[in-house]
Amino acid sequence: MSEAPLLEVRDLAVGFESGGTVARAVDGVSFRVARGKTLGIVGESGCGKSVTAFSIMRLLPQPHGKILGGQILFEGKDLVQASEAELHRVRGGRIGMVFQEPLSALNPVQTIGRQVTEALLLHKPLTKEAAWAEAITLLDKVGIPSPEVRIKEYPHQLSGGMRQRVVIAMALSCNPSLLIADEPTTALDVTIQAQILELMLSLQRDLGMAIVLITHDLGVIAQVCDEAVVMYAGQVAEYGSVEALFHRPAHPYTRGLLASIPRLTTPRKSRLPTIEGAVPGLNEMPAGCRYQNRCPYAEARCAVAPPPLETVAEGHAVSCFRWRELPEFKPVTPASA
Amino acid sequence: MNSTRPLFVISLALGALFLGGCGKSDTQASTPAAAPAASVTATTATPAPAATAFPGMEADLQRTLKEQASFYHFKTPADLAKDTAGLTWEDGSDLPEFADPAAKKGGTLNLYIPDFPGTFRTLGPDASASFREFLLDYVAPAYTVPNPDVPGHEIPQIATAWAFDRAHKTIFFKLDPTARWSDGVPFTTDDVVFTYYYYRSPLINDPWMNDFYAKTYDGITVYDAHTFAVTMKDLKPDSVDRAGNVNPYPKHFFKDFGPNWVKDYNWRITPTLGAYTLRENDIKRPSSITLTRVKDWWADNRRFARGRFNPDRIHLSVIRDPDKAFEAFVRGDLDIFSLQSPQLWYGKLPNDHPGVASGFTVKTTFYNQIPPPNFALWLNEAMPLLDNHDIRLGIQHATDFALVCQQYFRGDATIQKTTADGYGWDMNPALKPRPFDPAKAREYFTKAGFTTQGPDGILTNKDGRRLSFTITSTYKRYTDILVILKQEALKAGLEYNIEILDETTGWQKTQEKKHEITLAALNRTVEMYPRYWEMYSGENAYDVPYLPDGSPNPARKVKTNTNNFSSLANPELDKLIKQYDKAETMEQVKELAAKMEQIIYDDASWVNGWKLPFYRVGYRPWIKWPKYFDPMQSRDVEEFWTMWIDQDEQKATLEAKAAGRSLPVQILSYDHYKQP
Amino acid sequence: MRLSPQAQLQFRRFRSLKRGYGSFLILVFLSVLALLAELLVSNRALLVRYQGHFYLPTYGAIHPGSDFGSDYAYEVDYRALKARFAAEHTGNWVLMPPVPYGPNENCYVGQNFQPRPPDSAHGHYLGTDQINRDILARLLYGFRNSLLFSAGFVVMVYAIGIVIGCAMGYFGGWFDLGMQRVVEIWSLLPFLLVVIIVRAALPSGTSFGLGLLLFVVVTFAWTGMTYFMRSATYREKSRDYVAAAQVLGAGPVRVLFHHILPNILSILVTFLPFTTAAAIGSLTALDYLGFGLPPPMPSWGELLREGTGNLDAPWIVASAFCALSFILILITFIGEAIREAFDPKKFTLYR
Amino acid sequence: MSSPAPILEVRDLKTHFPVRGGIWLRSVATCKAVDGVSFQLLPGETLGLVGESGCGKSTLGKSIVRLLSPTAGSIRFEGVDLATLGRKKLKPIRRHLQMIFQDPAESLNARHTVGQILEEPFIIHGIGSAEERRASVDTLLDKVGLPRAAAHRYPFEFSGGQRQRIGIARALALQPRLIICDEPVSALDVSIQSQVLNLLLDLQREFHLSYLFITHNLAVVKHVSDRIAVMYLGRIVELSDAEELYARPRHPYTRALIAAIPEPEPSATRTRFIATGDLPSPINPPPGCPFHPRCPHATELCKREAPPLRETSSATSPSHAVACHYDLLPAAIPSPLGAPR
Repeated sequence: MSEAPLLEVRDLAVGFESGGTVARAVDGVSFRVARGKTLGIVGESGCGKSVTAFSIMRLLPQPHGKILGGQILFEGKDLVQASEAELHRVRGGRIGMVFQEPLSALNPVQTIGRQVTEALLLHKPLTKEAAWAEAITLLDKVGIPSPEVRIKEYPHQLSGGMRQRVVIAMALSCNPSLLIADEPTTALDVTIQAQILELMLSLQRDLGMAIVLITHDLGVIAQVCDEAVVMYAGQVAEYGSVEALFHRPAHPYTRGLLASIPRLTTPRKSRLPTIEGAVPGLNEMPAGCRYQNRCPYAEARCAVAPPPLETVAEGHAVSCFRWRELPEFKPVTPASA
Repeated sequence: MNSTRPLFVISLALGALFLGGCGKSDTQASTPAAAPAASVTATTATPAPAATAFPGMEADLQRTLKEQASFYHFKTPADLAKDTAGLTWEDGSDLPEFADPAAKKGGTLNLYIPDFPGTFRTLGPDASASFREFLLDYVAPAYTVPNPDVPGHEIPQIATAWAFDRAHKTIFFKLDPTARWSDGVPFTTDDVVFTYYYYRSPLINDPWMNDFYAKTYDGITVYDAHTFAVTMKDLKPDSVDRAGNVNPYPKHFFKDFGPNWVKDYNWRITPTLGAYTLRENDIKRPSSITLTRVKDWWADNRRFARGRFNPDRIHLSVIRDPDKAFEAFVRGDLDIFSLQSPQLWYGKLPNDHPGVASGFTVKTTFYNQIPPPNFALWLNEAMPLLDNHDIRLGIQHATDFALVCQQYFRGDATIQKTTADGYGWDMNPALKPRPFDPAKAREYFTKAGFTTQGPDGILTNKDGRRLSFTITSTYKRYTDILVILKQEALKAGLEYNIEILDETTGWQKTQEKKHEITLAALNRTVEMYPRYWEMYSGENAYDVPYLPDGSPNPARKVKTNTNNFSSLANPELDKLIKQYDKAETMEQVKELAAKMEQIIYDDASWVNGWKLPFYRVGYRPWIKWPKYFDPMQSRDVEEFWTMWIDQDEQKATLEAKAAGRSLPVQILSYDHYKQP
Repeated sequence: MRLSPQAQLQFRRFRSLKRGYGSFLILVFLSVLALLAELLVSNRALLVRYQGHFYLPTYGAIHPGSDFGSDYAYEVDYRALKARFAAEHTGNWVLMPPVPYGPNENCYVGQNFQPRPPDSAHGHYLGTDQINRDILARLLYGFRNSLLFSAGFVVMVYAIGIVIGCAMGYFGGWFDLGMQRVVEIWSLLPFLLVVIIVRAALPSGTSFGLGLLLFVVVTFAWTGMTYFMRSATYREKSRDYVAAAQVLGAGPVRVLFHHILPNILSILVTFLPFTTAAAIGSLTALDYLGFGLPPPMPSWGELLREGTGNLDAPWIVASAFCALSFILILITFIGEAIREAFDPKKFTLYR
Repeated sequence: MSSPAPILEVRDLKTHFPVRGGIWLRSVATCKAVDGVSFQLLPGETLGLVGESGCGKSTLGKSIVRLLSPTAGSIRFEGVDLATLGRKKLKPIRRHLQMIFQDPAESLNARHTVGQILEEPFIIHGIGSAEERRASVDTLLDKVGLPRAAAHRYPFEFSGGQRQRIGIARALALQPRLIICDEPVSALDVSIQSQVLNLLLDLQREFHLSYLFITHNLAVVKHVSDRIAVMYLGRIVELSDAEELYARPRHPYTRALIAAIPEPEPSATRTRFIATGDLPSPINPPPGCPFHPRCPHATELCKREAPPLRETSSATSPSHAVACHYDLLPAAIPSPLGAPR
C-alpha cells in the first residue's frame, strides 16, 4: 500500500435535503482503491453504497443531493472541489461507469453504434469513420458476436446481457483507469451474470484498470473482489481483504450477513441464523453505533458514541467497540460432499 | 324602383330596417327563406323540360312563341290605334320630382356589403344577395314604378307613356326609343318579349317566378319596336304597377341561355339600362367591388331620373362583421351607415361622440311612410292552451310591448295598431291594441282555468300545468326585448321561456309550426294595399281546416312551409280573404281590410309588436340630399339614389379634419312625411 | 373512508404550498358566497316586518303584493315596499340584502336601456349592463351557474371516464379496441362546433337549461378522461396487488372499485382543476357565442359578449373579464399546487 | 412413489400467449411461455421451481392459481381440474390455494391498511362477522410475527421484510393447503431474506403446507425444497430430489446454473463452466432441444429432436428425471464445486 492509491475517499458525507432537513445518507465513509484492483462495496439497500458511487462521479440527484464533507481523491485530484469542466473530463474518460439497468442507461432511439461512437468522440480526437471502426473493435472486445451487424441495431433489439456488454463497452471507450459498476449484474440472470463478471475480470486483466463493484450479493464479492467495504446505514462497518472479511469477519453485522445466507452447503430446511429487526430510517438514526438495535452484542456504550474504525490487521478495519470480545467466528466450511 | 320587388312581396324581416350598413345586410338572408313561401304550387307556364337537347335560345324562344301563341301576341302599329281608342295616355308628368335637379355629379361613394356576391346573375340561385340591389333592384329601371311620393300613381322609367284599358285588363306602354343597354345596344320590344320568356322558362330554376308570371299575366301584345301591352289575369287596384314594374333583360346578352344558364351566367356581367354598371377590372375578389356610372346614360335628363345616380363611382367594401363595418364608418372609410338600432344611434354613436361633435359625421333621421315589418308575437293556435281564446287574450294583456318601445327603443318606436300599418290609411280606426294590464291578464287566465299561483309566481291550472310558453326567435339582437317581455309577463303569472335559434333552424321551426310563440316579422314591400292570404288564411294553416259545415275539422293536420305563423283558421276570415283577392277597387280593398283586421284582432293570436316611423343614417357632411331628403316611401338611403357628393366640401372637410378643426355639428331630422 | 397517510401527506403538502392553498381558500370562499347569493345580492328582502309578523322571503315561494298590503298579485317589489313602509311610519320595515337587485331584474323600469356606470349610491357597485341589470348580481349568479355547470360537468365526465376508461383498461380485448376507435373518432369532432350544431338541431320545445346544456357538452367532452383512466387502469391492473386480490377470489367489480380506483384517484384529483377550468371555459365560450344558456340566465360569456359589444361602457367587459381571469388564475394556481403536492418525485428518495 | 395422493398434479400444462400485431391486433406469433409441463406435489412437500427469467416459471405459477388461463393440459388440485374452471367455481377452491408474490411493495395495496388487507380474504369469502374478522387479523399478525398494532398502519410504514410477512399472512388467512411462492425473497435484503425463509419453513411445519417455491436463486431453492424442478424455455429439463440434483446434476443446463452461482466463499474457486450465449426467446424457440445452441455437448440429434423428460434410474435417488438425449456421466463434466484454492 506504499503506492498512492488510484482513488481515495476520505470521510465522505452526503446528504439529501427534503422539507428543510438534511438526511445524511452517507456519513464519514473512507476507503481506497489501488490501481488494477477490485474493491467491492457491499451492503443492503439504503446503506449508501450507490450514493457513494454516484458521489465519486459527482452525479448526485439535483437539487436535493449534496456532498456535505470529505474528499474524493482520484489520481491525486479532489473531485469534491473539481470544476464542472474537470469533472467532464473525468466522467467517461478516466472513470467509466456501468449501471444496474442497462436499458435505462442506453438511449432507446439511437443505434448502439451512434452511442458508442459518441462516447468515443467526446473524449478522443477521432474522425467519425475511425470512431465507428473503434466502436466495432470495442464491441468485439466485450464479447458481442458479429459487432458490425449489432452496431446498427437499437437497444431494444438486444438481450439484457448484450445491453450490459454495450454499456461496458461505452464505459471502456476511453480506457478508464477506474470502472465503477453499480450492481452491474443484479438485473441479469445467473448464467448471464457469470458471463458479465467473467468479462469484467478479463477486461481488468487486459486493461489494468481498477474496479469499484457495488453489489448486495456477498457471493459476487467473494468471487470477484480483492478487497471489500461492508457498509451499514451510511457508514463503513468493516473493510478489508475479501479473504479476511469472509474468514475472519470482525463486525457483528458482517458475521450476521455471512451466517444468514443459505448456501449449497447449508443443511436443507434448517433454520437459518438471522439478523433481527430492520435498518433504521435515515431520519431516525440512533446516536452511537447504528447497528445497535439489531446487534446481539450491543451494550450501553454502543448507544453513546459511534465506534471508531479500528484496525484489526493490516488492511482490515472494523467499526465496533466489542470486536475483540466477540466469540470466535466459525467459517463456513466447504461442503464435505 | 323595385321592379322585381313585388314578386317577393313578403320576406322575413330579419331586421333589415334595423341593422346593417346602408340597411341591406340582412335582406338577402330573408328573401330566399321566404321565397318558397305560401302560395307556391309550382305550376309553370312554359312546358318543354330541358332534358331533351336544347336547340339554343333563339330557336327555343321561337318555338315557345309558337306554342304559347295565346300568351304572346304580335300586332301591327295600326292595331294600336284601334286597341287604345278612347284610352287616356298618362306620363306622370303632372307629379313633382323628388330629386334635386341641381345635384352635382361626380365623386366616389364608399359603402359596404356583408359578403362577396355568390353570383352576378340577378335571377336564379344565390342571386338575391345584398349585392343585387346595386345591380338591379335599386339601379335598373322598369317600364314604370310606383310614385314614392304619391301612392297610387306611377312614374315613367323606360316607358314614356302608358294607358290602362280596364275593360280588357290591359295596360299599354310606349317605350323610350333612346333607351339603350350599357353595352350600347338599343332597347326594343324584342327584349320585352325575351324578358317574359325568360321569367317563364323552367330553366331559370325558380318555380316561384315561373308561377308568378303564369298567374299574374294573361299575355303580352307587341305592336312595334317600342310599343307593347300587358294583359292581366285579374283586375287589381294596382294593375298598372303590376304590369309596369318589371325589369327587362337584354335578349342579345342571353344568346347562350340554356340548361347551363345557372353556371354559364354566374359571373357574366349583364348589360343594364340603369345608371351604374360593373366593369371587369373593378371586381376585387374578395375584398371589394366598384360600380361605375354609365357614360352618357340615356336617361340622364329624363324626368324622375335627373338629379339621381350622382356619384361617378360606388365603392363597395366587403365587411362581414357589422361591428367592424361600424368602426370603418366611424373611421371615415365608409361614407354612409345605417344607424337604425338604438344601440348605434344612442349608444355607440351618441350626439356627443367626438366623430359627431366634430361635425365629421352627420346624423339624420328621416321619417318615411312605408309598411313596417310586422313585428309581433305570433301565438300558434295549433299548440295546446294557445287554442284557448282566453289564454290568448290573457297573453295580449300580459305582454308589455309598450315598455319595449319606451325602454329599448327609447320612445322612438310605437306599437303597431293593426297587422297592416303603413299603407297610407287606417285599416280600422276602431281597433286599439290591448294594453299591458297584469290584473286583466290574470282575469283571462283565471277564466281559462289557471287559478293557482305557484311558489315561483307562475299560474297553474288544476292539472298542474304551468302557464309557461316558449318564445322562439331568430333575432339574437332582440333578445333584450324578449327579456323585458319575460320579466313583465311574470307580473301576470305567465312565464315566457326564451329560445334564440340561428336563422335556418328557427325559420325551419316556425315553418314546421312547431313553435308555441314566435317573435317574427316579414318584410313588406311598398305596395298599395296589404296581403292577407299568406299569413291568415285557413288553407295555409291546415290541410283540411274545416268540415263541410264550416266547423273546425278535428282531424286536421298543420300545414307546414307556409307563413301562417299563428295557424289561424277562421272560415269567415277566409271568405273575406277570397273576396279581397278579387277586389278590383281600393274602396273594396279598404272595406274588406277593416273587417279582416277586426277578425284578426278579436282572434287575438297576434300580439301587436313595434314599428319605427323612420330610418336613421349617419354620413359625411359632404354628402348632400334634396330638400325633403328622400321620397316618402323610401326604405333606405340608397333606394332612390338622390344623394350627391359635394367634392369641394369633401376636400374642405378632410382638410379641416386633418388640421383638427371642428365643423358645425349636424343632427338633422326630416319630418316632412312624419305622421301625427 | 379515512384518508390514507399518503393522501394526508399530499394534503399537507398542498396546504404548505401557500399560493395554491390560498387560491383554494379564496375559491371556496367565493363558492360559498355564490351559493348564498340570495342573501347578498337579491331583489327579495332578507326580512320583512309587517303588522307584527316577521317574514323571510329570501327562499321559497314568492309573496304576492297583496301579502303586504299592495294591490297586485305578483311578487312584491321589496324596494318599493321598503320605501312605502318608511314613509308610512307604522312600525313595518324591510331589510334588504347589501345589493338589493336581482340578476334578471330590469332595475330602471320605464327608463331607457343603457349601460350605467358603477354607482354605489344606488347599490350598483359594478354598474348595470345595457338592459339595466345589475352587473354584480349577474356576475355572482353567473358564477354560481358556472360552478354548478362545472360541478355537473366534472361529476359526469368523471363518472363516464371512470366507468368506460376503467372497463377498457380492465377488460381490454375487443371492448378496449372498439372503444378506443370510438373515443378517437369522437374526440376528433371539433367540440365547440359540434355542440353548436347539436344545440341548433335539438328538437323543438326544449328550453335549453343548464342541465340540457350540460348533457350536450358532456356528450362531446367525455372522451379525454377515459384515456387517462384506461392507461392508469392498465398500469394498475398489471400490478401484483391486483393479482393478489384475484387469487383471493375477488371479482372484477371488487378489484376495480376497491383496489384499482383508490389507486388512480390521484389522477382524478390532479385533473380536477383543469377539468373545472375547461368546463368554465366551454360554458363561457358557448355563452359568448350565444349557444349557451338561454336568456336571461346570468352567465359570464353573455356578459363578456355584451361588454365587448359595448366597449364604450368599459365596466361591463372589465367586470366580466376580471372575474373570469381571476377565477381561472385561482384554478390554475390550485392545479399547479395539486400537481406539485401529488408529484411522485417528492416521495422517492434516492436509494 | 407410494406416498399419499398428490395435492397438486399438473399434467402437460401449456400456457401460450398470442403475440398481436397490426391495427386489428391479429395474432402474429405465439409465445410458448409454458409448453408441456408435468409434475406432482405431495402434501407437506416443497417443490422448488428454478430457472432464469423468461423460462416460464412465473407463468406456470400464475397458471396454477388461474391468474392466467392455460392453453392446454390439466391442473388437478385435490382431484379437481382447475384448468377449465370458471371464476365462480374457482372461488371456493381459492381458499386452499394461495400465492405469495415477489415484491411486497407491489402486492399490497398502498391505499389499504394492513388490517383491511388481511380482512379482505374473509370479506371476499363472506367469512365471520366484523368482530371475528378483526380477531382473525390479530391471529394472523401473531402468526407471522408482527405486532397487532400493525393492523392500523399502512404497508409503506413497514420494512420490506415486514411487508412480505403481511403478504404471507394474507396468503395464510384462508388456511390454504398449497401456497405458490413466486420469488418470495428475491426482492428482500440478505439480512431479511433468512427471516422470511425461516418463517415460511416454520409455517410449513405448523400447518403442513405444500409449497411450490419459484425462484431463480439456486442456493435458496436448495435450502427450502424437497424436490427441485429446473425449467428452461417453458419446459422442465430436470426434476429430482434436491440433494441429488446438486450432487449429480444430469442436465447440462442444470450444471451451468449450479456452476454460475457465486458462492460467498472466496476460497471456493471453481472451474467455471459458463453457458455461452443468451436465452432464446420463447416466441421463437430453437428446434430440437431448446438448450442445444448453448450446450457444449450438443449433437445433430439435439438440433433435430427435443428430448422428453425421462426417468433415469439411479441407486441413490428414488426419482430423477431429465430431459436430455444423453446420460451424461458425472465424470464427464467438471464437478460444480471445485477444490479449495
